[in-house]
Amino acid sequence: MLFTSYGFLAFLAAVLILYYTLCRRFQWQLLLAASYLFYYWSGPKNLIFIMVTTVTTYFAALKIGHYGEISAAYIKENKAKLTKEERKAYKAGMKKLQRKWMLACLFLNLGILAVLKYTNFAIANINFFLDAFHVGEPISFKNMILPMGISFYTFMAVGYLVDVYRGKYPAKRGLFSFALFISFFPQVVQGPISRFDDVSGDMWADHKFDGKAVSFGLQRILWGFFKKLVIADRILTAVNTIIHDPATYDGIYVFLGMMFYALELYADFTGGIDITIGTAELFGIHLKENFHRPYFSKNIAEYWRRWHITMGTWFTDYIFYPISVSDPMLRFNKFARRHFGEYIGKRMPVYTASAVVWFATGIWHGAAWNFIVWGMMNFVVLMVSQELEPCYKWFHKHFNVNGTLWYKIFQIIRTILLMSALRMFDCYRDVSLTFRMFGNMLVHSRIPQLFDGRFQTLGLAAADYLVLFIGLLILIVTSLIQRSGSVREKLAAKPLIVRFACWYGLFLAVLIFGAYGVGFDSSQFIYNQF
Amino acid sequence: MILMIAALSMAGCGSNSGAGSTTAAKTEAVETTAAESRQAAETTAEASESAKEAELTGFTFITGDTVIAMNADAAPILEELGEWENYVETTSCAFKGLDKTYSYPGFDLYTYPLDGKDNVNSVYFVDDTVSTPEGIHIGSTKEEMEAAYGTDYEEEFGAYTYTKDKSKLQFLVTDGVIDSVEYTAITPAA
Amino acid sequence: MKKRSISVFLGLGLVVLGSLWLLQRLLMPKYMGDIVEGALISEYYKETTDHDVIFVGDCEVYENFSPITMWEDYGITSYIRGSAQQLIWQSYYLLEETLKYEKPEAVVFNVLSMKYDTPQKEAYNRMTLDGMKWSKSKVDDIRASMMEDEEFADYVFPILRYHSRWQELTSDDFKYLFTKRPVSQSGYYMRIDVKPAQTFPKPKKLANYEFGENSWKYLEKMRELCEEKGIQLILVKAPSLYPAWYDEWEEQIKEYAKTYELPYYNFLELTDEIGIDFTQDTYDGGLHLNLSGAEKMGAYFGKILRDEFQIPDRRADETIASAWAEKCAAYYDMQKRQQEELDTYGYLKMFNSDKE
Amino acid sequence: MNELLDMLSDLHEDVDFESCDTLIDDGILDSFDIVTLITQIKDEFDVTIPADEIVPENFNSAEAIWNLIHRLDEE
Repeated sequence: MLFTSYGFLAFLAAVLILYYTLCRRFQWQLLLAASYLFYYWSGPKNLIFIMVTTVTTYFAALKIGHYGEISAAYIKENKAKLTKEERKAYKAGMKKLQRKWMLACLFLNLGILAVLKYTNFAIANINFFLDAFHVGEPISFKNMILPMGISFYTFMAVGYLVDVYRGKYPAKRGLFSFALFISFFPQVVQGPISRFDDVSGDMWADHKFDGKAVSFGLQRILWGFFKKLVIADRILTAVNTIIHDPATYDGIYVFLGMMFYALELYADFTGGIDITIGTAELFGIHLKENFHRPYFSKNIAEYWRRWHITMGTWFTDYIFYPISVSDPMLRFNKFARRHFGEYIGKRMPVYTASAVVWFATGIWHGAAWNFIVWGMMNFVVLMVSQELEPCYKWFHKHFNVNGTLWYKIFQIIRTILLMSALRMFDCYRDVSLTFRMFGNMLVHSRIPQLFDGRFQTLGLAAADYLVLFIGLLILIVTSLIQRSGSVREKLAAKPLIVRFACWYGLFLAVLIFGAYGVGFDSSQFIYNQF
Repeated sequence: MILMIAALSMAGCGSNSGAGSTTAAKTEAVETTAAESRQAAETTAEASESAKEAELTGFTFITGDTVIAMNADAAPILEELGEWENYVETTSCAFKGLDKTYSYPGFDLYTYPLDGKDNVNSVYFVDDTVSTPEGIHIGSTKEEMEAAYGTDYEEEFGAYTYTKDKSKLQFLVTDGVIDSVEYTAITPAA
Repeated sequence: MKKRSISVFLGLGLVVLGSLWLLQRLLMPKYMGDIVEGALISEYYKETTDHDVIFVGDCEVYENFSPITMWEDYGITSYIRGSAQQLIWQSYYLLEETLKYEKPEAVVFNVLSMKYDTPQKEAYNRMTLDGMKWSKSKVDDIRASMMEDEEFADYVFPILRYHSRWQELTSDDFKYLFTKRPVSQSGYYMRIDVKPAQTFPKPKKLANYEFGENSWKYLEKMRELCEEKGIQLILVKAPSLYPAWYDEWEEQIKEYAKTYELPYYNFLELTDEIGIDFTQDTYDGGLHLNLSGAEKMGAYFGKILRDEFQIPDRRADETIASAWAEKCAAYYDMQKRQQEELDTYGYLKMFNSDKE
Repeated sequence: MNELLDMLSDLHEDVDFESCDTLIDDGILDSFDIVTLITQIKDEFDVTIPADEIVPENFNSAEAIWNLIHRLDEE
């Protein structure tokens, strides 16, 4: 069920009322029931997968935690008797046991994800080679069901499991309460990829109705709807027109599509997350922020610390660090430095690790080459800017621009352009086509092309552009206000009439300018003449 | 367009599911399988060839050297076909713009209005003097039909309907013999 | 303090509701321009006097029968609850609703809509349903009429459906914000222009000529409803040359009428008797009659209603007579306006404002 | 301690590592720096810092890092 459907709003209202009235005593149980109902609507079959992940992770974690306790206790008792070496040895032994369980569980759950998500991708590639060498019959695609949010909840489960293994926190007791962590309905659709220790404080606690929290939640949701319905879904028409007909829309239209998509993606994704976080707030549960005004980043590295944060940190904590500080990597590092010299050698482990991370990031976004290439391109850009660091330093030294407003703005625009350009892989969904269009954009873009009539065929009316423009302004202004803290807090301090004007205005904007419902469907052309 | 529909059907309830589709760079709402992304690439390719090409991916009726594709702009086709035997305008209640029917020897050509243009809505055989490019005409047998178009049809009350891209081709069969042949467009309005 | 804050919130609540209500009115289509059919349904509620005959059905009723003529010739009071592509269940529920307001002697149903077994077009649904006042009938009607992509909420709060019309708002939307101008004469949609009938293409063969289950179900319901209320149900097929009325359909209706002893008139077969001249009496080439055609129909059918079904002559009744006097005035006024437009432009500007 | 401070200032000479105790929180040290640091610590002190020790608390200040090294060395 979509967040932007009447169904969801009704569902949410019902759950919310029960939460603070009838089910006051069983709040988290209610949320669990609601989450499973919500998940059931996405397809009854899907339930099996999320249940398997939940159960296996739960018990594996318990087992691992159990061994941890045993070993800790044993060490404590025999602290006196044992020498340092013996203690080390014993610990290592226990760790091995724990690792066995962890790996088994990881293998199973990541296995499920891989099979469901990547089988067809693998087949497609195998077929490609079969075809290339004219051997054998192409394998037919399997129609895999892809359970809603599987990449998200699997990652959450993995994070939890590894943390328990690392002894970051004890394993959760109570299968059902753990099931809620994995399936919590606001975040199961599109993240954020919550960490157990971030939400465990709120999730099972008893929440009494808090007017402020609830109204803040509603405000956040409304803001999300504004971004999604008024901006994202409106500009979507133009984006699709452009990217689905590259032949017609070349030159400057490629650039236009690129920028439109940057706006659409931002509004859609952050809007969705706003709805998610706001919904959770309604229940007194605080999820981690997933964005930190990403389009104000001054370089790619910073951008990736501020965009889809929970995913970035997940990859850093559970892939980048483990790889880059693993023994083989450290040995490889020594080796590299001996053979390629300090300079390269020092970088080898870091770069290898991040290459892996970006490959994973790419394929996580979608089982297709365009996403993989997209990931690797991100890696390249990051490496290059890392290597150019000295040049920047030199530049900043000799031209005293660093920190000046205009230079900041320049950096911000540069970053936005760079990221938008990379995202063309996501737009055109085809590597070679993307490169073609990118080249085309660089070579053939001419301003006059905007006035050659094609612009009118993008599917948006002048009024739409006006709405988009104003919407964009509102986005920018709020982001700027945000720099110095929560906008909602600031507004809450204002007199009632101001607050009312703002929120009711926003509500009306969504209601009227939102791109939803039959009325918006352009195929309903019969209404154009009334 | 095609992708949007795909996305809509993918994401289920609600009317804005299309939004999900382009935002793969972030969400599960769209997990493109290789199959999809390839098909996507193809459709884009097709579209890029030329609009006409795209139309021709459906069933087309050919008379003389005039090619009639469903949903195609009627103007040039009428130009080529030249003088008609009969012309009729029909309005549906409370709807501006006219459905038009042009009768030619052997078949009627129906058009529907969209954005100020008339597009081909259907071609209906009125006698056995005309036949489809695949050689099926009124009087052909069901076997001949299946030989020409295969058995991938929907059958209801002796109406055999083949669907290809944005076009349908329907044969009415009574006791093994075809007594009606009709091309129809799957219109954006419907 | 407490009191004050409460009153403040009440105030704001009123502001919200008021503004939403106003916005909704503003954004809903008014159907006051070239396409007035959407305004037909709601006009019924302005009626001051009861009717002895109620028509239900699509354009084949509201463009083919002139109630005014039936009044002038026979003193028959009738009203046409017709709407664009009115489907049979919509006819049924409209009738059900109408019977809450009055109890006519006879109900006339035009059988063409038997051919539609499923909802056809969202736009037509809206034209029939938006005009209805809220009642159980309307709820059931909506339920029966919705297409897959429609939401019930869109009917409860039409603003959800029409919100994007802010781009298309015209002066009409403000002009008719609160009160609409009448567009029909007792539900009759008047056209005085003439376009001779065309020769229509050979009707397409159908795979299945059987009317659908749903259609039959609602015809049954309609018949039963009339029976229990002691109302005479009359089936008719208006003399429209297109869309085609197949013999196979004719047979099924005849059969049904025979089984339940319902009167059924197929005016397509009576056109000579009625005196309809398809070079003169149609305004769109034979799909619908124009005024002169509709008056001939009125005269002919009125006679049947009087002679066969003893529909009384109400001209003696003061209140009714005065009410109908107004109706007649409006009727002739409309005729005059159309005549003027016809003389000045050569076509009816009021229905073709965009035509040069 | 001094070797450590040298390592750090190799990464960012413009930071005063003696006093600063928000190296992670303020994003002064990014993941690259941390990994470079860990590899160097491995060489210099022969102490392996496992991934699960990479948490802000352990890297926010030179002192924190120093303590970490010692703790791991103890075990």
